[in-house]
Formats: sequence, structure tokens, C-alpha cells
Amino acid sequence: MSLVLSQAINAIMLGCTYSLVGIGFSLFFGVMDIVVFCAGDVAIFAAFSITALVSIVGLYAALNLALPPFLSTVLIVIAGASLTGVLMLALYRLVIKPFENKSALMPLLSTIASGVALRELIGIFYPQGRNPQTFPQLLPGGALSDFAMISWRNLIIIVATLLLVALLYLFVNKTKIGLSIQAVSQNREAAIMVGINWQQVVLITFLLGGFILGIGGFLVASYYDVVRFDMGSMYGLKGFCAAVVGGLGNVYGAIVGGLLIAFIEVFVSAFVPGGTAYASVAAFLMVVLFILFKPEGVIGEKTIEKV
Amino acid sequence: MLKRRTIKFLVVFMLLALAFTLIAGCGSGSKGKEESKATDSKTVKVAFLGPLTGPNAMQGVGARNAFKLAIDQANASGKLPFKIEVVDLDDASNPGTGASVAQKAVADQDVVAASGHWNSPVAEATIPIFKSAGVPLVIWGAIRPTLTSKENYPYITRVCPTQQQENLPLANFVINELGRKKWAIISDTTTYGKSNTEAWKNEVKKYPGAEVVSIDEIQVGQNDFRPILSKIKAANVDGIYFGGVVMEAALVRRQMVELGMKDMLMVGISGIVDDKFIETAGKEAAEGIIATKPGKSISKLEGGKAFEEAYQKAGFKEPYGAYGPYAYDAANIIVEALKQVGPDRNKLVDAIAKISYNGLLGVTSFNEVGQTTNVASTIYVVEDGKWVDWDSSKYKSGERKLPGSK
Amino acid sequence: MINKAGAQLSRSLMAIAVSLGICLILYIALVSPLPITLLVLAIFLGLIVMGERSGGIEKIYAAMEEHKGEALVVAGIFALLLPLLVSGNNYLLHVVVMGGIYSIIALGLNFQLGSTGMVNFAPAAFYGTGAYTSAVLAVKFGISPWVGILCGLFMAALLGIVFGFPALKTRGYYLSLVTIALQVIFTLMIINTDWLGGPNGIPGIPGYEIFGFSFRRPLEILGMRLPYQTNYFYLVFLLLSLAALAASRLYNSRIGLAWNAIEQDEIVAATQGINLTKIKLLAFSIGAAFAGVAGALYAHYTSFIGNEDFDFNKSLVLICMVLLGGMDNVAGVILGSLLLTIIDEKLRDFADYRMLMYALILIIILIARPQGLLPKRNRKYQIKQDNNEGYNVTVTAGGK
Amino acid sequence: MEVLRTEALTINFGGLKAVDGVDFIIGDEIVGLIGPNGSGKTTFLNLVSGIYKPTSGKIIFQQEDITGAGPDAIRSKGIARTFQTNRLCLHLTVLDNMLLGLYSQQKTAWWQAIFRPAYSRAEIKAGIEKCFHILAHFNEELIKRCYDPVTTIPLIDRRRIEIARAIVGEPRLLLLDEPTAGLNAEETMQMIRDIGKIREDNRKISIIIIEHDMAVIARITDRVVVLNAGKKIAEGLFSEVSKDEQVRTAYLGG
Repeated sequence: MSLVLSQAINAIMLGCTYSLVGIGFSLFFGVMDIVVFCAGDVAIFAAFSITALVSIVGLYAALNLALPPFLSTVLIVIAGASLTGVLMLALYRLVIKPFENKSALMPLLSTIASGVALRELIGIFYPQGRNPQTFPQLLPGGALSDFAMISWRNLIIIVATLLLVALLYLFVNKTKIGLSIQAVSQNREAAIMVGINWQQVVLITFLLGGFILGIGGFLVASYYDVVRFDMGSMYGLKGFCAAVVGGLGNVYGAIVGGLLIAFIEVFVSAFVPGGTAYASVAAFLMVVLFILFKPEGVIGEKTIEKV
Repeated sequence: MLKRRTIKFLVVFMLLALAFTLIAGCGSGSKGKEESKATDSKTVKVAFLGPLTGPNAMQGVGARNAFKLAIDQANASGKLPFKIEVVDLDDASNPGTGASVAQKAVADQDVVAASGHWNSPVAEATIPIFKSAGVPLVIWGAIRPTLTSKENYPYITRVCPTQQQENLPLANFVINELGRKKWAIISDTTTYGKSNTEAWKNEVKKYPGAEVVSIDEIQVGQNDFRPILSKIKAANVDGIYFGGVVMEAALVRRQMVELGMKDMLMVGISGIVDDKFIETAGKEAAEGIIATKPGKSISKLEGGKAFEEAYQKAGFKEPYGAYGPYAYDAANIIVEALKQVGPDRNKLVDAIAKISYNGLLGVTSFNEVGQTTNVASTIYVVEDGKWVDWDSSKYKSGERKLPGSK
Repeated sequence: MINKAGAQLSRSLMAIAVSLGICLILYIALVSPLPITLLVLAIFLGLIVMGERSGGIEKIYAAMEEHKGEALVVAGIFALLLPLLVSGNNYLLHVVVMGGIYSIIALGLNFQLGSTGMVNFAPAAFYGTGAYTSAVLAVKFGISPWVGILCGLFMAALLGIVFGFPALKTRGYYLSLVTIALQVIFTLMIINTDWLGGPNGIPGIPGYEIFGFSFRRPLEILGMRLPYQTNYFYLVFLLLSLAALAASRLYNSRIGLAWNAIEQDEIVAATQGINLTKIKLLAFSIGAAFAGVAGALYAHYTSFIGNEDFDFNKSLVLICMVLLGGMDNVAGVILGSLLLTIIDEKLRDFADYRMLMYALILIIILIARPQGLLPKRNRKYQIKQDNNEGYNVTVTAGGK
Repeated sequence: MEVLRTEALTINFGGLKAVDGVDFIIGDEIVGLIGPNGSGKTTFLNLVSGIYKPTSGKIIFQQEDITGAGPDAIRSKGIARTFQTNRLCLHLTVLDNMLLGLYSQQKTAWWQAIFRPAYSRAEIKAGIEKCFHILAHFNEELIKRCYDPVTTIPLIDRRRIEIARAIVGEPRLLLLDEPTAGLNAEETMQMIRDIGKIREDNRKISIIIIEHDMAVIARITDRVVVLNAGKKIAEGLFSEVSKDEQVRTAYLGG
């Protein structure tokens, strides 16, 4: 029993990391109707920025002189995430905006290419960037209790994910800009007709999405203790799968999707003999089946195609 | 009717194109001639192939640096009648890419010898190319046993030991001397990992009472091993054998500690003997990890100190890694052969195959299939954040106890 | 009359000149160092753009369409002489052989991506299936590689039907994701299957042989000794020609039209009597069959295959080839594949920057010239209009 | 002679019955399908042409039960249609769009396309001639522009091409979904003439036409069927139906 429980905790942790990228995907898809495929790489970029801020610039140590460690961690994470927010804006301007109103394939390819470029830039310009980098321990590592091995760090990751989703919920449902985002994602033409500044909504979505991806990158790197320049591709792919399983465009579905994929992976590798090598196969197979037989996602509603 | 302008335009264009062809053709032609003239008196090229980008870049770049160091030293010594130039080519751990760069290397007539590869599949792909071009290839890091064989001799030689040669002493040590019998294997899905799994399973079988309880295969680049480790924890084994490379090994150890498995022994082979392992796993977590590495430890080798100092002095950013010394010796063997017979591919093939060279790792000579006969191995243990020779460690003397000791 | 004949002649000459020009550009791109290659390509692109601006390019296209035969003969002769032109440099020949192999796959991928608008991210899986089928048959069962080509073709076509199945139910991003997932699954399954050599790949694949002549031996003609790549070059060139012919005929048939109709509007296509299931699966399986042939060629050419040759990155590269050349344009797809293979090889000198430059080139192409080097052309049928009373349709061979 | 008959044809979208138990019959004639917006006219055409599968009921075409057949099979059996929103393949040429209409008539298989025997060459040749013949019927100008993509063609001609595409394959039954939508008065008149010509040329084509413009309906239909909220509420001559009380309330009172 305790084995199942501990595996479930592993799965929940993994699911949290997947769902944050999934949320990013869904946010962009909802507003822009495009898949920003470099989301995973953007998240990893944040992790590298934070690593650089801490271990090269020495910001953490400097902040620690004046502030409690918890606060300096928060500051650094916000700095890193803001950086990716800005990066996302730049990406929007450079590789997404030129393809507005064109074939959907083009922004897909251009974002895949920019993901590769981002990865390579890290690999080339970060000192020894092609080697895996140890991620600074900004979250306390000690065990909370011996039971089922919940560590402080894991707890923080889960709480942070929930908090982020709650904040996103409040932002989208309670603020004017958030409501505009919702309006645009439901019906762009109508939203523009009622006078919503579409361009502004898009910019804010990208800023926000980049910020969430940044925090996702931070959490995933903290969970793994390591960042690799090429981690973003697999991470992004799994995040995309999470978004699809949850229903593309549905921000909350992405969390369910992430957890589902994580559970499949963990349980296949833990309880199927020789299953470790097939964990990813099982996860992707599930995604394929989902798309084929329930493309609207776990909690989406089926829509009838209008002729 | 065509417009006059269009025709004129086309004619100009064709002339330009022709001119370009001529320039390009003559350019490469004359360049080729100059260089071949130069061969006699000045520059000889030696190719280095390895993963300089991609997931295994760490290994490849370290070995490249060590290789270059040896060549630079040879050039600086002034004992050669020509200068040696290193052509470093990236195989990106990809057989297709490897084959392509190997073609490129052998197409250049000035390249007289090559040393290459950390990945066995890449070596498999390039060996036929080097063989058919008659260029000797000294393998510095690929450890699949079948790479050196009767068919490939004398073109292909190898300075590093094979996987079988690596796993044998380790199994003997941990099972016989330490008495650990129940094993869980974690290894990656690369050739390296899979043949380690194979080799370790076979070694363990040889000892009565010893058994392998579980085998888990992971991907290189995977970061989360908690599901596997949770499972192994429940299975209550005497130790984990890790048949992969540095980064995954470090993460496995780190997550073992996180899951409360600090008191479980972990062993590995040369792929993890690297300071990066301790750095990433954390000094405390890494304590008491055992690994074997062929050859004697650098510090015990005669030229070890000098090598390390020279490497430091040359100002390479990256550590030389587990296979740096082999690449270093591979380079020196090629230099030695060049000294003996001069820059001629055919003569070099035989010279290298028959060489007996006393270098950093000791005396290297090749057996009838081109495999090095220099296979001394050393057991290492991590002690206070350093890889220490078992024989001189506090564990051997009994001052400290290994994880899981009763 | 004389004037008309003169115009005819000058158009024919122009077609020959342009064909020769493109061959020369490819040749220069192949033999020169990277800066010159890039310069030549920039000039080439500049010429096309200039031609499009001034409208002159339409005349060239028209001439090429009218005098396709002459243009192809010139290109064919050039290709036959290529091994001599590169004076037996085996590396350059290797690059061309790989370019030819990729061209065949890209032509197949074009059926899905270009003609039918189904984004398939798994062409490398089809390529791999062909390679593995042929290799396993040759290595484990000693079956002749010639038979292996057919088996590779068949197996790949079969996998094409399997991978094409999702295309019946989904479109757009969902289809992209399914094919990405299938591609990843394909790679993982190869790694996990020991019988297929797992991560070790399959070494020692025999080469082709014809009447006792091994393709792995240097070719000796007219007293010249050409490297063994020459044999493969001619083989690949022959198969590429056949593939291009088949692709162009399919494009100009009702099948090609049906593919285009599906790309534009599936419901309209269906109401015109097009069986979506059949025609979509056809695009996948014929495309996969092309890739399967290319895979078999590759396996017996390099003598080693491993999972890395057939992964997602390779699929991306193949998609880029189709995009760069111009979707749904046979000549464009081949040109794109050759150019990208050449550039890819040239960038090897900049090992660390290679992928970065590659990504940047792709983004720049997407932004600056999304239609590819040679944009898609409308189908043309040769129709003679005698007078106002009747339309006499003579030969019905399509344009391009 | 009966060409198409539906028996209690019904389709549910969730809880909504878009077409509800419609019995419909058409012989050698032009039948107008009228009714207020949302009354299920287009859905009815979608059912007949196979785009939607009926929830219950039967569709019988020339004594053959075609209920549940796919749109491609139905087209091959001889029912062609146009769309309300003028759906042509915009990036294909005029001629390609026309040839698409012949798709179900042509037999060249994929392997024949590759080897291209004389038979397939002749087929393409005959196909193009036929397309030109039909196009000439509507607008000679279109033949000269046959290699222009449809995007460059004015709307009235696009409507013509769509109808031409539908009849080039010699269907037994033609379904026209608001052929005059978006046309001005003069163009509407031209369109009416064009549709009239189809029947004059070939009495073997039956037509179901959806139309909002009652003038059009009055001029070209032999008979009308009125739908409201998915149900058939009246049928007969337009002059009679237009006096029907139920029809009036449906149109005016909603």
C-alpha cells in the first residue's frame, strides 16, 4: 500500500510540472488559436536564467544579506519569470505575429524552429551550456515527515502550482483584462466588435503565459535538481500532451491532463515488469487514443461541426 | 517573343555562373595541390571524431581537448619533421552524422590517421568507411566488444577496454569481497547501458547465491527516477548497479537520498567516474559510491601529474572526463607511429597495429584483433567528495563503513 | 511563320539555359566552401524574386513547361557527368547521394504535407521502416537487397496506412500531435526491441550487387577509377527520376486533384464523390512507400542503421526540405531537398552553431518566403484553341 | 416518376430536432424548399447529400435505400449539390474545380495515374472537353480564364462555376442551396435564366432548390415544400401554398 501511495505522490509531482507547461499551451491556444511549440524551451530558458542569476551573478547570496531566504527566492523567481514573459513577447513579435491569418502550419513550424534556436543559444552561450547544470537549491529540501516521504520542496511545488492556478483563475475571472482574454478566446470577432483591444489582449496573454512558463521552468528544475539545454523539447511535448488530453484551450483541463499523463508514466514504470522503457510509449499512446476518440479532452464538451 | 533584355540577362547570368564554377574549381584544385606539396615538408592532418554536440558532448569535448593537448605537445617538442594538425569532427552521437564526417575525413588525402568515437553505434557506422579508405582508426572511447575483430584488424585498434573487461573485476569485488548478493540494475537504453546490463547479469550469474532482482531501463536525458527507486526500495536489495553515465547516475543517487535510500550501496563503471558526478549528486549523497575504472588512477600513474598540470595549463574550459586519458594516449600512439613510418596511410596502419607504446596509461600494445592488452583496473570509492582509490581509502581500512553495511 | 519558329527556338534555348543554370548553381553550392554556397544561393533567390517582380519569371516558367523535355535531358546529362565533374571526390558524392535519398522521401512527404495539407511529422518513421525491413531481411535472412527494396516499400506503405488512420478522424494540430507521438513511439520501440538491434542498430548490411558486381567496389569506366559512391549515385538518381515521374503524374491526375480538393475543403471534396478515407490513406501509403524505398537504399548504402537516423529531428528536417523547395511542386521539392542537404553538410564545419543556423534559416524562410523557392503552380493541360467553335484538347500532360 | 423519396426523415442535434419526420418526394421536376431561417432546409440537404447521418427515417433514391451512405457514395449515385456559402476550392483554377465535378465519373485509379495508359489520357481529354462545353453554356468568358484561380473570379461567376461543377457529372438530382444569395437583382435574373437552361437542356435533371427570394421560387419551381421548425407544414404549387394560413404565420409570426 505504501508503495502505491509513494508512487502516487511521485505521479502528482510529475503531473504538476507537466500541467504548468500545459497551461501555457492552452492559454496561447485559447487566445490566438495557435500552438506555441517552444513553450517547453521557454520554461527551460527561465530555469537557466535563474541558475545564471544565482550561480553566476550571485544574486541570491547578495539578496540573502538583506532579506530572509524565502523572500529572496521569491524575488529571484519573479525576476526569472518576468524575463521569460518579456522573451515570450519578443517571440510573439518575431515569429508569431508575421503569420497571423496564415496557414496554421506556419506558426507551428516557426515556433518549433525558435524552440530549437533557443535551445541552441543556451547551449552555445551559457558557460558550458551543453553540459547539464546543477540547479541551485532555492527551496528547502528537508523531509516534512517520514510518512510517504513528502519533502518540504515537494509540498512547495504542489502549493505553488495550486496557488498559480488560483491566481490565474482570479485574474481571468475578476479583472477587466482577464475578462477580455476570456472574451477573445471564446469568440475573437465578437470581442473585437464590442471594442476589446485585441492586440493588447494578445500581448498581455503572452506576457502572462511567459510568466507562468517561467515559474513552471523553475519548479521543474527544482524538482529535478538539474537543467539541461535540451530538456525543453521533451518537457514541452509532454506539456502539449497534457494540454490536449485536458482539451486544448481549456486551462484547467491542462492540470487534469498533466496528472493523467504523469500517472500513466509512473505506474507503467513502477508496476509493469520491464515497463520503465515503455513509460513514455504508454503515455504517448494514451494521447493518441485520446485525440482519436475523445478529441475534446477529458472535461471538454463535444461540439458539432457546422457545415 | 522573348524580350531582348531577358536574353541579355540570361547570358550575363550564365557567364557569371560559369565564372563562379571556374573560380571554385580552380580554387579547390590549386588549394589541394598546395597542400599535398606541403604534406612532404610541413603539415599532416589527423582526424578526431567524437560527440562534440548533443547529449554526450561532455565526453567528446573532454577527449578532444586531451587529444589536442597530446598533438600540441608533439608539435612543440620539435622532434617531428612536420606539423600535425587536428581536424576535429563532430559525430553528434549519431551514426548517420558519423558516417558523413568520416567520409569527409577520408576524402581529404592529407588525413593520414584518425581517432574516434565514444558511441559504439557511431563506430559501427564509420569503421567500414575507414577500412575501405585504408585509414587507421584508433578508438578512444567506444567500448562495445565487437568493434575490434579479425575482420577489422589491422585498420581498427582500440586503446580503451571493452565493457566485459570493465565489469568483471567490479562484480568480483562487490560480490566476493563485500558480500552483496541481491542486485537491482538501472541502466540507460543506449548501447552502453544495454551492454552493461548484459555484462553485469552474466557476471552476477557466475557467483552462487547472487541474483539480479530487477532491471530498469531509462532514457539518457531522463530526469525523474523516483518511480523506479520507490519500487527498488520496496524490493529490499543489497545494492543498485548503475550501467550508465554521469548525469543520470548523479540524479539517481540524489533522488535515492531524497527517498530515504541513502543507506543503499550504489556501484557503477567508468561512465560515472567523474567529478561532475559528485558535484551534481552532492558531496554527502555521493559518499561511499563505488565504481571501477580501467587503468590505474591518474594520480598513481607516472605521467598522471604532468598530464593534469599540462591540461590545466592549456586552459581548456571543460574537464577531460573519463576518457580524456585514452584520447591522449591514442593521439600519442598515432604520433609515435608517424615518427616511425612518416605520413603514409598504409604504413601507418601496420605501424599502429604493431606498436608498443609506453604512455600515460602504461604500456599499450594491441592483440591479434586490435584490442589493447593494457587492462589493469582500479576500484574507486567516493570519500569526502573525491574519487579515491579503494586501496588507500578509509573504507578499506575500516575507518568508515559503506552504505548498507551491517 | 518564321517568326513563330524563331520564338519557339529561343524559348527552347531558354529552357535549356535555365536548366543548365540550376544544375550549375547546385554544383557550385556543392563544391564551394560555405560562404560562396550561401552567396550563390542568395543570388539565386534574388534572381527568382527579381523575376517575380518584373514578371519575367512567368516567361521562364512557360518556356520550361513547354520545353520540359529539353530541360530534363540537360539536367539528366549533367547528373550523369556529375561524378566526373567532382573528379571522384567521394565526400561530395556522398552528399549528393544523401540529397537524392532525402529527395525521394520529401517527394513522398509532399503528398501528405503539400498536396493534401495533412501535417505529417513522422516521415522519418516511414523512412526507418523501409530501412529496417530491408536491413533485417538482408542480415537475418540473407534475402537479396533488391527484393528488400520491394519489401521495404510494402512495409512502409502498410505503416503509412496505420499512421494515416488518425488523419481520417482529426485535422490540424491534433493530427500534428498524433504524428509526433507516433514518431516518438516508433523511435522508442526501435530502441526497446532487441531483435532489431535496439540501440545498437544493425551493422554490416550488405550492399547491392548486380551480375556479380558489388556496388561497394569502385566503378571503373573509360580507364577511370571512380569511388564506390558513384554506383549508388546512379542508382539513387535512377530511382529519384522514377519517383519524380510518378509524383508528377499523380499530381496531374484526378488523384492529385482530389488531394488538393481535400486540402482546400474536405466537405466539398466529399460531395464531389471523393472517398476521403481512401484518398487520404492513399496519400499516406504512397508517400510512405516512397520513404520506404529511400530507407532501403540508405540501409544498403551506409551498411549501418540505427534509431538516431530516424527520429523526430530527421522528420523536422524532411518537412523543412518540402517547405523550402515549395509545397506541391515536384521540381521545388527536389531542389529544396538537395539544397538543404548541401547546406546541412556545409554547416558541419560549424558544429556548435549548426542547429542554430538551421533553425534561423527555417524561420527566415517562413517569414520571407513562405511559398518556398519554387511556388506551387497551377495545373495546365495543353489545349489548342482552333477557333471559336470548338476546343480541341490534344495532349493532356500537365504542367509544372 | 419518382426520383427521391424520404420517409419520416429525422435528425437530432442534442435535444434539438433540426429535421423532424419529413416525408418528401420529388419526380422529374424542380421543387422549391422554403421556410423561415432555421427551419431545417439546409440540414435537409445535408441529410440527403450524406453530410449528416439521419437519426431515423429513410432516404430512397431511384428505388435504392441510400440512408446512411457517405457523401462520396451519394455523389457517385447521382446526387450533386451546391452550397449556400459558395464553396469552391479557392486556390485551384476554374478548370480544376470543374474537373472535380467529374471525379465520380472518371475511373483512373492511382496506379493508372502513375503509368498513364492511353485510356486515362483519353479520359482527361474527354473530361476537359466536357467541362468547356458546360462552361460555355454559362459564360464563354470563363473558358478563357480557365487557368485563373477562383479567387480572381467575380461572385456571380463563382456561383455559376459551382453549379456547373455540380452538373458536369450528369447528376440525376441537383440540390441548390440559395444559388442567388449575395447577388444583386440583375445577377439574380441571370441566375434564374441559367437554372432554367439546365432543365431545358436536360429534362433528366431534377432539382431541389432552397431560396429566400419568393420571386425566384415563383418563377422556376414546379412545386414547393414548406418547412418550419424541422417539420413539413405544406406542399404544392407556390401560388396555393403562399395562401396557406400556417405558412403565413410561420413566416410572419415566427
